[in-house]
Order: sequence, then structure tokens, then C-alpha cells
Amino acid sequence: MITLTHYLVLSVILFSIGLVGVMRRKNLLMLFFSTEILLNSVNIGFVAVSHYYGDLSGQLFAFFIIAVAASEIAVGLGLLVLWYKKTGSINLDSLQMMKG
Amino acid sequence: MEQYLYIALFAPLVGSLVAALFAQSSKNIFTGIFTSTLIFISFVSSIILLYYVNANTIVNVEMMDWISAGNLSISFGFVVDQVSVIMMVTVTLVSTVVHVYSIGYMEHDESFNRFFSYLSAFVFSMMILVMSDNFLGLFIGWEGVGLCSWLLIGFWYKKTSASWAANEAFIMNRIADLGMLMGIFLIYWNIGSLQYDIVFASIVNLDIKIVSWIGIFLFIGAMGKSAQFPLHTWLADAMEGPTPVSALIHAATMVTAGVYLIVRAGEIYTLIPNVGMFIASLGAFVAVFAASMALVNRDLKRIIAYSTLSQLGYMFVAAGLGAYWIALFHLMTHAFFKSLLFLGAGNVMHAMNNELDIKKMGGLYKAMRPTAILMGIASVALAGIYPLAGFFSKDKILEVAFNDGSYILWAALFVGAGLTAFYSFRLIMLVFFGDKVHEKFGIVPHEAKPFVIYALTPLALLAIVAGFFEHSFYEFTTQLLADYKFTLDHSVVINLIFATSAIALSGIIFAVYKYIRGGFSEKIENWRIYKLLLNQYYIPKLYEVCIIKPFATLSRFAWLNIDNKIVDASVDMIAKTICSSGEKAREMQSGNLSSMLRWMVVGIIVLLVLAIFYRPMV
Amino acid sequence: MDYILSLIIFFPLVAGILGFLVSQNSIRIYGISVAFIEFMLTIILWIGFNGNTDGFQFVEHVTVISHFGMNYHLGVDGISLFLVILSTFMTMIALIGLNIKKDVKNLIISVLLLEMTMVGVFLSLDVILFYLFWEFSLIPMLYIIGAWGSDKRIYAAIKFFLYTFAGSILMLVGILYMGYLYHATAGVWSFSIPDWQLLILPFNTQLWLFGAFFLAFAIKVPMFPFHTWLPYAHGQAPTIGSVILASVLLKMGTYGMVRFLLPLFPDATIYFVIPIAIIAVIMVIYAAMIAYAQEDMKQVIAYSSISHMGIIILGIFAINAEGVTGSIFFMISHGIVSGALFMLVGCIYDRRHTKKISEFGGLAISMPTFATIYGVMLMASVGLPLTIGFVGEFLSLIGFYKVSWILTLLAGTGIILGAIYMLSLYKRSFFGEITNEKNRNLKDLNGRELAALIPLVVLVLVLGIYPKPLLEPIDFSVKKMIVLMEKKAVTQEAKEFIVKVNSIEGGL
Amino acid sequence: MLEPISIDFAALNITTLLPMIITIVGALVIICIDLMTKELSRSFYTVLTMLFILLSLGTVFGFNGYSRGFFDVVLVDGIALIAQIIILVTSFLFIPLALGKRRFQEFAMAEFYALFLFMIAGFQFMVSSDNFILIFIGLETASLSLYTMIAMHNRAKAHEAAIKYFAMGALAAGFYVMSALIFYALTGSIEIHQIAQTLQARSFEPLVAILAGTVFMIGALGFKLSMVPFHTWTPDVYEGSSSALAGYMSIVPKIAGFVVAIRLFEMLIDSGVVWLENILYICVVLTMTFGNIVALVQEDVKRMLAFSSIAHAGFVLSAVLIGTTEANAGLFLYWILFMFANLGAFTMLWATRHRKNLWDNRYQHPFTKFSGMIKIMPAYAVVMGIFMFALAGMPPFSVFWGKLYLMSTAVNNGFVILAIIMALNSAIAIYYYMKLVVYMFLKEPISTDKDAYSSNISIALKVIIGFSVVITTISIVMIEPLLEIILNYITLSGF
Repeated sequence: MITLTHYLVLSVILFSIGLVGVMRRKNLLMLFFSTEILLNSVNIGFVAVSHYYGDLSGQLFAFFIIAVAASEIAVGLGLLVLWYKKTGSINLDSLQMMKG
Repeated sequence: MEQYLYIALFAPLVGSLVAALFAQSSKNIFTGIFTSTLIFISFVSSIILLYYVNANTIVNVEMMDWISAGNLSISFGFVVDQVSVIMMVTVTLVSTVVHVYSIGYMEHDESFNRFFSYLSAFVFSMMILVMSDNFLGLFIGWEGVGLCSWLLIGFWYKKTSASWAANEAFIMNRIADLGMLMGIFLIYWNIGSLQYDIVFASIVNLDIKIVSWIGIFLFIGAMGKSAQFPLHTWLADAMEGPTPVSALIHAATMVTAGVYLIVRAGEIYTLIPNVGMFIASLGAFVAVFAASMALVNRDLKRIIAYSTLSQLGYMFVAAGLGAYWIALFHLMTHAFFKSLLFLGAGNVMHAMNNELDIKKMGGLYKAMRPTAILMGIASVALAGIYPLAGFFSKDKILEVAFNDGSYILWAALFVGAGLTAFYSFRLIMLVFFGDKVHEKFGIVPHEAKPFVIYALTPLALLAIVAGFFEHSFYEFTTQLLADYKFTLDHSVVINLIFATSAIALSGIIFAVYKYIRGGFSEKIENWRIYKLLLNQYYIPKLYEVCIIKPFATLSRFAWLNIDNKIVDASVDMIAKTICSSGEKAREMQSGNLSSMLRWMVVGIIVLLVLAIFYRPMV
Repeated sequence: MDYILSLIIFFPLVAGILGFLVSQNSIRIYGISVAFIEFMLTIILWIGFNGNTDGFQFVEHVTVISHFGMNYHLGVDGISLFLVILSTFMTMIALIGLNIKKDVKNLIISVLLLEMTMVGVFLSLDVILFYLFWEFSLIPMLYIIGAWGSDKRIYAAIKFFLYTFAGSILMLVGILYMGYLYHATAGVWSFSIPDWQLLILPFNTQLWLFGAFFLAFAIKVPMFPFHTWLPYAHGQAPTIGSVILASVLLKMGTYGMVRFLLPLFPDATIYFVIPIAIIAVIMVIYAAMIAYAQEDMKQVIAYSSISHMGIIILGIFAINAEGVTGSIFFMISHGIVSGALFMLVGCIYDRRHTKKISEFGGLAISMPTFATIYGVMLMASVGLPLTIGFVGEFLSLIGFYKVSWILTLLAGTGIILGAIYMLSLYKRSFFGEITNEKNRNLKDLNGRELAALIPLVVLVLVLGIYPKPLLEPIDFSVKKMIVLMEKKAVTQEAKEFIVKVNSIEGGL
Repeated sequence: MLEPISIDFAALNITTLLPMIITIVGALVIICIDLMTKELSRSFYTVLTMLFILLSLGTVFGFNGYSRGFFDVVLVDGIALIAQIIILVTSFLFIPLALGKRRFQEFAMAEFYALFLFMIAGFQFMVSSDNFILIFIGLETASLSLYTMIAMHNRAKAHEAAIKYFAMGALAAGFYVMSALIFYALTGSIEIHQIAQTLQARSFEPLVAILAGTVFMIGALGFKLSMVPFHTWTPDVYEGSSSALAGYMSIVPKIAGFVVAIRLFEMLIDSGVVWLENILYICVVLTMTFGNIVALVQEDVKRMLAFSSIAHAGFVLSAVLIGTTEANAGLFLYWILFMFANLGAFTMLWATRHRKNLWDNRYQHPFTKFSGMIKIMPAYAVVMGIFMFALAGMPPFSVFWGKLYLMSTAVNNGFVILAIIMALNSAIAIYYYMKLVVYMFLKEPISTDKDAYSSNISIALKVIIGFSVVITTISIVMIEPLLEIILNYITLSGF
């Protein structure tokens, strides 16, 4: 029997994977993927909790997150393209003009 | 009558200010004459006041308020009573003579006008000192004469030694002044007033301990001004000033201010005989101590300065033992003969082109007979030979010591009398008689101008006859001052007089005998005691090594090491620590996106950990 | 006369802003004129001042932030009156003596702004307003030191600014806490000093608040060991900066002590009398010794200021009318004397572009008038009777004598040490033969310098001989304050202390 | 389960949405106009934007008091109103900066203005809701617009800044939704007031889970408020974006963040979650101190201002910690006063913007650039000096009063130690502001070319600068009415 706990654990595991990805990935694209994993892990949680409570607002939230994630990635990819055109690299370490 | 008081007081000030107007212009004989005239006017007023006081009218005026705060209220008040009028007459008389003398003495000096301005300012300060009717007014004069003394010792400011001596005098006096201030504070907080009459009226009600402290503090003040041991070194160095200054300030008037203070505060000291005994003992010690240094010194003015020091010791013995009128009497007679001696020495100096070493003089009698006679009179008076003034006053002091039963003091003074006679005549002999050593140096001595000599005659006259006024002086002053009761038998007194006269005479005769035959052999100069005396018991050296040098070193140390390296550096260190921690914290801002993201995650994790493990009391 | 205090505060501000319109070549006279008018305004204030009335006079009161109890509240009493006059007077004198050509317009405008803040500090009765002027005064001074100073001017300016700012920021917390306490007790917000003076605080609270206020004032004064900014500031500042700094800005600290510490926290004040007096004595002796070791003429005077401020503090913490009145008078006299001394150093610096004592010697030969005025000021500085310096020093010391004779004796060594460093300075620079040929042909003081210095000399002598017109109103206000302190004191010891130090009899 | 939903239109209370609708419509209008003609100047768009902002502001003033609308997700209470007013006024004052003398390509594009209005709408939503979804939508709308606008500056640094901001923003969004999820899982609600009720009813059990939710919210809001250690983006993004936008960013996103923080954290603190209080205490102190000490060592004025804005945020965050009505009033008062000073400072930087980096390879506005400005352009130097001292909290300039009020609040509520720390931080802060003053007033100029300093100055900028100087200087008379208004609004909403 798969209970709420399982979903939540899955959600937390995915979230952690996302966090690790955010911390470790040096490729900008991969970084964006990691953030998507973050958001989607939360989605799983929301849907599961929503189902558990029989309350629709969780699912609503999930839909909004999907929408926001989509637009976010649109902006993100735009920026990535700009950067790639300018520098020919999508390595995070190339973003070090400003520091200190 | 008040107008005489004001004239006596302010005439010197007017003279000083007028002379000051010309201070920067070239020599103008007018300033000399003008100031001298004003001082003379002051003298005349003082004489008139003396006449009034003799008729038992004491003048007391409140000119205006000065300081008032809290319970304290001090005004410029002046009193002319038996003590102050004696001082006024003495001061103005000697001052007049010195002023006139100075016209001649300073005639070639480029700062002639400035000199008279200072000199008159000194007289003004001295008049305030003696005329004030309260302790703070006295303190004004006290510091005022200190200032003028500083100005006058350092008059030839181009000479480094002169300005050094001036500073030394001022600073030494300041040390003593602090003591005096403390005494004044103590009086104020116990009596609530600084007026003499109120203080003396209520001093008897105070605890004897407090009165003792008052006495001690005031005496510390007196020690500085009267150059008592251990604050005596400045007086000898003060001889750097022009000779009239030495005569007026460092012999006749200012240095006796300490004695004046003790006499004035006699009502305090009669309550505390222990302190009085201490004063007397110190006085006796200084009398011998200073006289011993005068024995070997070769500097004309310094010898006289030590002699002054020694005589001040005598006065303190009298004052300390409660014989105030005798102290005052000796103060007066001493003023006459000592200033005469100094002014004579000034003539000699002029004649010798400012040479001071008496070993380089000799045989001047021929060239400067009037001066020699005047100095001779002064020296005889100083030695205390009947019938000159010094005999009467000095002998009385020895009598007091004996009367008091302080035989040790008496013995010291007795020895001192012999030494005094010896060094006085050593000086006379070396300067005026014997070989004309100065010829070796190509100096042609010449006598001073006649008016200078004439100016000195009043002093000479007084040095001779002043002693005969002893009785009227006694009658006059004891109207105010406590009487001193002699309990000695007449025969004892006679014996004492003979003894004293004998030792004085033998001192003179020994000196004449010895120096007529060329003096002591050179060998004596290698004696340890001679060196000790010549170096003033190494006391200036001691001060130099133990106080002046360490003070300078400590000051530099405090500045460079404490202030700069500790206090300031610790302030800077705080700033630097903050800045360097900024530099450290800045490393967090690596600009690398990965590490920035990591910081965020780390932040979350740390907070999560805290959420689990940190449980404050809810 | 109703708004004269506002007029006095804001006239320099308006004049300063309008000063931007005045052309460079007329600005000096403009500055002097403004300062003169301002000085005259304060003289009118003095004439209108009633020396025998309780409390503050010419009070103005406008609510500014009612939620917060902040008011535009001005007033003057005997304690502040003469400090205001001193401020305007010294500003005028400093402007007369001004000898800077570079960017003089900016300088004069800054000085006028500074004048506003100084006057504002002394006239404010609202603590927030006081704090406002107190802090704002740093800005023009920063500019004056930093822009017209000598080589290390920027370091000095920053140090001055940061140090004093850091000190006073804690006072702000204290002020706010005090406001909170007042609110908690009285139920209304108020930051007005007369209101606060009526507030009785428990002893422990007093201790903390005392600390917060004291630190700010101690840094401003500056007290040992917070004094190190001062030598730098003085050493680097232009003459006008040093003059104003020494004569007025330092007095803000001691004024604060009299105005705040004593009446607001009587018990804490009395609790701290001895420790503070010990610091003050250290200041007197230590600063005097360091002054003796200095090689720079200006630094000698800077350290001498510290030494003298020690005696002022001693007088304040005597808590008797003699001491407090004396210390207020000493503030004024020190303002005049140190201002004059800095100005004199400025005169020689203008001629020789050095302040090193070893460069001088024999100046009395080439510049006799200069030497004379210097001598007068020197004597005033060492506290010779009949000069202005004596009255305050004497009263401060006599006041503290009642508290502790031994500390007074130690502080009294200041008069000896003062003579030592001042006379040795004078000897080294003025006496002796001319050793440095550059000093041979120096011009004596010119008309401008004399115009600035002669009034100071006259004041030094006149107020030394007749200080009564100043002492009387000061004494009146101080006595009132001490009565208030005694009423307010919560501990028995404090009450007894106040009674003891204010009564004759029993000493040592 | 599926029933026809019938909603009374009046019950929707659509007027609560009016201010946002106006800005959104404005944005759409601008896009439409752009579709029709490409020849309109930036001044047209700027003024049009200003007009829409004014309209929106007008409708905001129409509200007075607490009202809910649009399925009860929109909450227009006092702090929402005051925050909206601040957002709109700030926007109104910042958008004219587009009218500098020099032409920057982003201002030539109509999209910029549309994005600007969208962003405003996003922030408006964010502040006027206590629903996690709507807050999220508002946050993301605003942020996405902002990322784009930063990137539109079209310099390598701007791109870098945008990417950094974006990546971190995405992570923060993840934190935000995670926090929402946790609270949702705990209470079954995504409305803050309901969450509060439920939690209180359960007396905050299980605490660990609640704290975990709070932690993620601290992360998400901390990012917006640039709270240590979530602040790392701030200096880089400020440096990369144009001064005009940087200045804007230092005000508006933060006020939106503060409003959410007030709604959530104060609820928790008031309910006695001591943990949060302590953690916030630490964060406040850390943020203030870190911002200040790193600002000390900056070489560039803009970066220095970035760090200083971190410190200011930390300072103001203390109001959330204290949590009384007075404190909240202090927060808004401070922020309004800070806004004027900051507006002035960034506008000054904007005005001195030169095409080339004349003074330093990397920085546009190194301190050395301003050396001796008093000699070259005295009025500029004085004005800049006023802004610096205002930011430093020097009386009598604007921020001082905010600082005074906040510190007083801290003292009044028993946070004396906090007040002392705030005071000490002010003492540190004065140094770096003064550093610029020192450069301007005390150092010798390195070039006397006036144009180098005024290449971007225009009438519009002058007006803005003049306006902020006046407000900054005479703020003492504004405190009373401002406080009156703020307190009025805050007491309306019961915070």
C-alpha cells in the first residue's frame, strides 16, 4: 500500500536530488534541469497532500507551479542563449566577472 | 587716606604701563625717570600711610568684587596696617633706589624701556602681595612677583642660561604655589572665607590637626618664594638677571615674601608651635647650609645670593619661633644692606665688563673708592657688627633661639654668623684689595656715575642707622603682631651679644688676615669638602639627574610608547580589525554562481539542523 | 525677542546658504560680517537675559513629531548662555584671523554651518534636537580638517569623525531608553530636558544610562584614554579648524556633562565621582607630560587642552557650586585662551610653514609683538591670577578639594607641569639667539592678525580681573541645578554627599 | 462533487484587483501600441507608464480598510495598501530615469515598459494576498520581468547578473514552494490566516515540521530581502544592472518581501515561536554586520551601496523581529525615507554614467572617480554628500529618523542589546558612506572634465535628484504626517 508518506518521501528525495544538482552542476542547462526537479518534486508532494486532504487547492498550486516553471525556463533559456552567444560557453565558472 | 593707598598701589602700575608703551622702541630716558618718579610717589604715599598707621588708623578698602561662586566670595580688598605699611615702605624705598640706580646701570641696554616696565610691574605685584587683606589677593601678588621675576631673570632672553634660570625660578615657585593653594583651599573649606581678619578670628576654633595642615601648606608656599631648602636652587641661578633685579627681587623684597607670609599668618602659627619649630629648624639649617656654599664660591653675585639665602634662614628662625616682629625687623634691615651690597656689586660688574669671578678681580679699591666704601658698610652690617643695622636684628634672632631653649638652633646660627662674617670679607678682600688680577685680562675699571652713587647713599645710611629704631619698631609692630617674651637674664643677654660679636669679628679678622697674604693655597681646592661646597652639595646635579632627566625621558616614553603605541594603536586596531574582517567576509562573495547557490543551500541546511536540535525554552 | 534663539541658530545657516551667491573675492568680509551680526545677536541675548530668574529663558516650543515626543524646544540659562556667546565670538575671531586663499568660499560656508550646529547644541532643550546638532557638527568639521589641513589631514579627519560618531551613537541608544523610561513613568512621550530633569530614576538604571551618555561626552572632551583623535585633529587641521575645535567643540562634551549627567543621573554621577576624578587626574598629568615631550608647537597646545579639560571635568564632578561654576567658567576661558594660542601658532605657520619647535628659537627678537601676545596667552594658559585662566582653574580645584584633597593635590600638579611644558615651549621657540636664518626677517603680526588677537588679549585680562558678569548668572543656574540634584537623588549617600560637598567646615 | 459553481459577481469584489488590473492593462496597451507603430520615443512610453502608475495609485487611495475579494484570495488590508503605495510611488519616481541624456537600448524598447508594469503588478499581487499561490504568482511575475529587464541592459555584466539572479531566484522559488508544501501538508490550507488558526489550535505540534516550513520560507524570503547567507546575489546583480534598475531593486522587491515576512513571521513570533525569534535575531545581526563590514572594503560605489542595502535590510528586518505595531510603522517609515535617499544616490550614479569605464577596468563608479568632485562640480558633490550622510543615518537627513524610530522601538520593546548592536553598526556604516564624501570633498580631482561626470544628466534626472534632495533634507517635517498615515493603515490591518 502506497501511503502519503511514500509520496512525501519521494518528494523529499527528489528535492534533495534537485538541491544536490543545484550545488554540483557546473553546466547552466543542467542547473536549470535541477531547478525543474526541485519544483516538480514539490508538485508531487502537493498533489499527494491534496488528495490526502481531499482539498483542491494543492492541485491548483501544482498547476500554477508547472506554469511558472515553464515560464521560468523560457526566461532562463533566453538568458542562456544570450550568454552563449556572447561567450560561447555555458559553464557556470565562466560567470565570474563580478566578485568581491 | 584711601587715595594714598590707591596712589601707593597703582602708581607703579601706571609707570609700568606707560613704559610698556615704549617697550619696542629704542631707549628713552624718559621711561626711566617717569617710572622712578612714580615709584617715589608711591614711596611718599607709603610714608604718609605709615604716619597714619602710627596714629592708629588702619586703612582697609574693598575696591571691587573679584571671584564669587557658591559660598566663596573674594574681592580686591587692601589693608594698610602695621605689618603691611612696614613692607610697603621697605619695598618702595628699595625700589626707588633701584630704579634710579638702573637708569645708570641699564643705560646701554637696548631694551631699557622694557626693563623699567617690568621693574615697575614687579613693584606693583609686590604691593598687591603685601597690601591684600585676603589670602587670594596675596596669591595674586605672589604669582605676580613670580611672573615679573621670570620676566626679569630672563630679561636678556638671548642668553640661553638666562631663560633657563627664569624658567627654573618660575617652575620651582609654582611647586611651592601649589602648596600654598592647598593651604588656601583648606582655609576656605574650614572657615568659609579668606579674609585675614575672619580667618584669624575663627582659626582658634578649628581642630589643631587642620590648623597644622594649613600651616604646613602655607609654609610650603613660603619655602618656594623664599628659596628654602630643598627649593633653593633657583635663587643662585636667578643671578643671571640684571644686577638691579637681583638687588630688588632676589635680595630685598620678593624672596622675603615667604617671611612676610609667616609673619602675616602669625596668628595661625602661634597655635602650632610644632610646625613653627620645624620652620625654625629648617631656617637654621639653611642659614648654615647656604653660608657654607658662599664660602668657596667665586661668583660675585652668587656669593651674595647665598648670603641672602642664609639670612632668610635667620628670618625663618625668628618667625618660626614666634618672634614675628624680629623676623620683620631683620627683613627690613636686611633689605637695606643686602640691596646695597648687590648694587655695589653691580658697579663692580660694570667696572669689570660683566666679569663675575672674584678671583679675577682685586685691588679695585683705588679705582672705585665710593663703591668700595658702600660695600664695606653693607658687609659690616651683614656681618652684624655694632652699631650697624645687622647687629641689632641678627643678634636678636640669636637671642630668640637661645631664649627658646633651642640651643642647637642657636649654635647653628652662631656658626652661621661666623661664616657670614668670613665670606663677606673674603669677597671684599678679593675684590677691592690684593693683586690686580684683572689687569691680566686687560680690563680698566671705572667708577659708576655720581648719581648712581648718590642714589645708593640712602641705603647706606639706613644700613648704618636702622638698628637704632629697634625700639620704636618694636612698639609699632607689636600693636598688631604677637609680642615675644624674653625670659633671659640681662647678663646672659650681654654674654650672648659678646659671643656673637666676637665670632663675627673673628670671622672678619680671619678673612682679612688670610687674604691680605694671598689667601689659601691652591691645594685646598682638591679637598673633597671644597668640591662639595663648590658644587652646591651636588644638589643641582641631583635634581638634574633624578628629576629633570627622568621627567623628560618619562614624558617621551609616555608619548611615543604609551600614547602612540598603546592607546592610539588600540583604537586603530579596532578599526583595522573591523576592516580586515570585512576583507575576510568578502571572500564569501566569490562571484561563482555555484558557490553562491551552495551558500543558500548551506544556509537552509544549517537552519534545518538548528530547527531539529536547537530548542529554546518556549 | 521671542524668537531670538531661533534667529541665532538659523541665521548662520541661511547666511551660509546665501553665501554661495557671494563672489570669491568678497566672501571673507561676508563671513566676518555674518559672524559679527551673529555675535551681536548673542550679545542682545545676553542683555535681555535675566540673571535672577529660575529655569530657562526665551523658551520656544513647537511640536515636531508628536508620536515621538520630539519638539523644537529651545531655551537658555546661565550655563549655556556664555557658551553660546563664546561660540559666536570665537567664530568671529577665527574668521577675522582667517588666512586661507584656497576655496575660501567653501571654507567660510562650512564655518557658518558649524557655527549653527555649535549654537544649536547649546540652545537645544530637546534631546533629539541636541543630538541632531551634536552629530551634524561633525560634518563641517570633517570638511574643514580634511580639505584644508596638512599632509595627514584625511586620516585625521576620518579619525576625528569616526571616533566621535561612534562615541555618540551609543548616547542615542541612551537617549531613546531615557525617552522610553519617561514614557513608561509619565505616560507621554517627551525628550525635553526640563521634563527629564524631573524624572527620578532607580539607581541601577541611572548607572547604565550614565555610561551611555558619559562615553559620548568623554570622547568629545576628550578624556583619557579616548583622547588620541585630538592630537591628530589639531595637528592636521587648519588654524581656523583648530581654533573652533579647541575653543568650542570640546566644550560640547563638558557642557553635555553638566547638562545631562549631573541633573539627570545624580546618584550615578556621585557613584562615579572618584573613578572619573582619577581619570581626570591621569589626564591632567599624563597629557601634560606628553605635551612636554612634543616636538610640534601645535601638538603642545593640543595636549595642553587635554590637560586643562581634565581640570574642567574635575570641577564638574565636584558637584558643588564652586566647582561647577568654576568649570563652566574654565570652559569659556579655555576656549578663549586655547583659541588664541592656536591662532598664534597659525600666525607663525603662515610665515614659516612649519610648526616644529626646533625650527624656531629667538623669535622674540624678530617678532616682539607676537612674542608679547604669545606670552600673555601663555600666562593665561598656565593660570596666572588676574588672567582669565586662573579663575576657572582655581574654582574647579577649590571645588574638588572638598571631595578629595589628595586628588586635588595631584591635579594641582597640572599647574606645575603646565608651567613646565609651556615655559619650555616658549623658551625653545622665542628665547635664545636666532639659530635659523629663516627666522631673522620674519614680519611681525600684521593688522589682520592683530585685529583677531587684540580682542582676545583684552578679554583675557578683563575677565581675569572682573569675571563677575559671567560668574553671577552661571552660579545662579548652577546652584539651582545642585538643589535639584539633591532633591532628585534616590540614595541616601548621594544626598549626604551633595550636602557635604556644598557646606563649609570639615575638610581635608 | 462537481456542482455548477455560481458566483455572485458583487461578492467577487473585483475592485480589490483594480490597481493590478490597471497596471496589467497598461502593460498590454503598451505592447499593442508597439505592435502598431515602432516610431514612438522612449519619452512617450515613460510618461505613459507614469500615467498608468498614477492611475493605479489613485485606485489604491480609494481603499480604506480591510477588504477581501476575488474568491477571498486577494486581501487588501492596511499593510497591503501602504506597501502598494510605496511600490507605486517608487516606480513612479524611478521610471523617469529612463530619460537620461544618453540612449540605452533597453529604454528604446516598448517591452521594457510593459515588463516594468507587469513587474509592478506582480509586486502588487504579492503584497495584497495571504494566499501562498497568489503570492507565488506575484513573486514570479515580478521576478521574471525583473530578470529580463536586467538582461535588457545588454552588457556582458548585465547578462551575468541576470543569470545569477535568475538561477538563485529559481532555487529560492523552490524553497518557497517547499515551504508552502510543508505548511499545506501540516494544515491542509494555503492561506496564511487559516494556517495560523490551525497551528494555534494544535498548539504548534509537530514543531519540527513547522520549523522546517519556516526555514524554507526564511530561505525564500531571505533571498528577496538579501538576508545573510542568501544575499550573495545582491552586489553582483546591482553591479551588473543599470544604476536606475539597481536603485529600484534595492527598494521595491524588498518591501514586497517585508510584507510577506510580516504576514508570516509575525504570526509565528506572536504565537510564541521563540525559535524563530532567536533565529531572526541572529539573522538580523548577521545581515546588518555582514553588509556593513563588507561594504567597508568595496572599491566601487555601486557595490558599496549594494552591500549597504543588505545592511539596511537587516536593520529593517529587526522590525519584523520586534513585531509590534510601532515596529511595523517603523519598518515602513524607514523604508520610505530610505527610498528617497537611495533614489537620490542611485540617480546620481546614473547621471554620472559614462560610456566607457574611464577610471577602472572593471568598475563604472569606483571611489576614485569621485575624487575632488567638489572642485569640479560643487553642487553635485554637495548633493551626493547629502545622500551619503542621509544613508548613513546622519541627522537631520531622512534615514536618521527611520533609524531613530526603529531603535526607539527596539528599546521600548526590551531589545536594548539589539538597539546597541544597531547603533554600533551605524557607527561602522558611517565609515564607508563617509569614504565617498572624503573622496569627493577632501581629495584632489584626477580629471577636470565635467562631461565625464555629467554625460547622462538630463532635466528629468535633475528633477528627480532635486526632489529627493529636498525630501531628504526636510524630512524632519514629514515624519509626523507620514507616521500618522502609516499608523493609520497599520492599525486598520491589525498588525
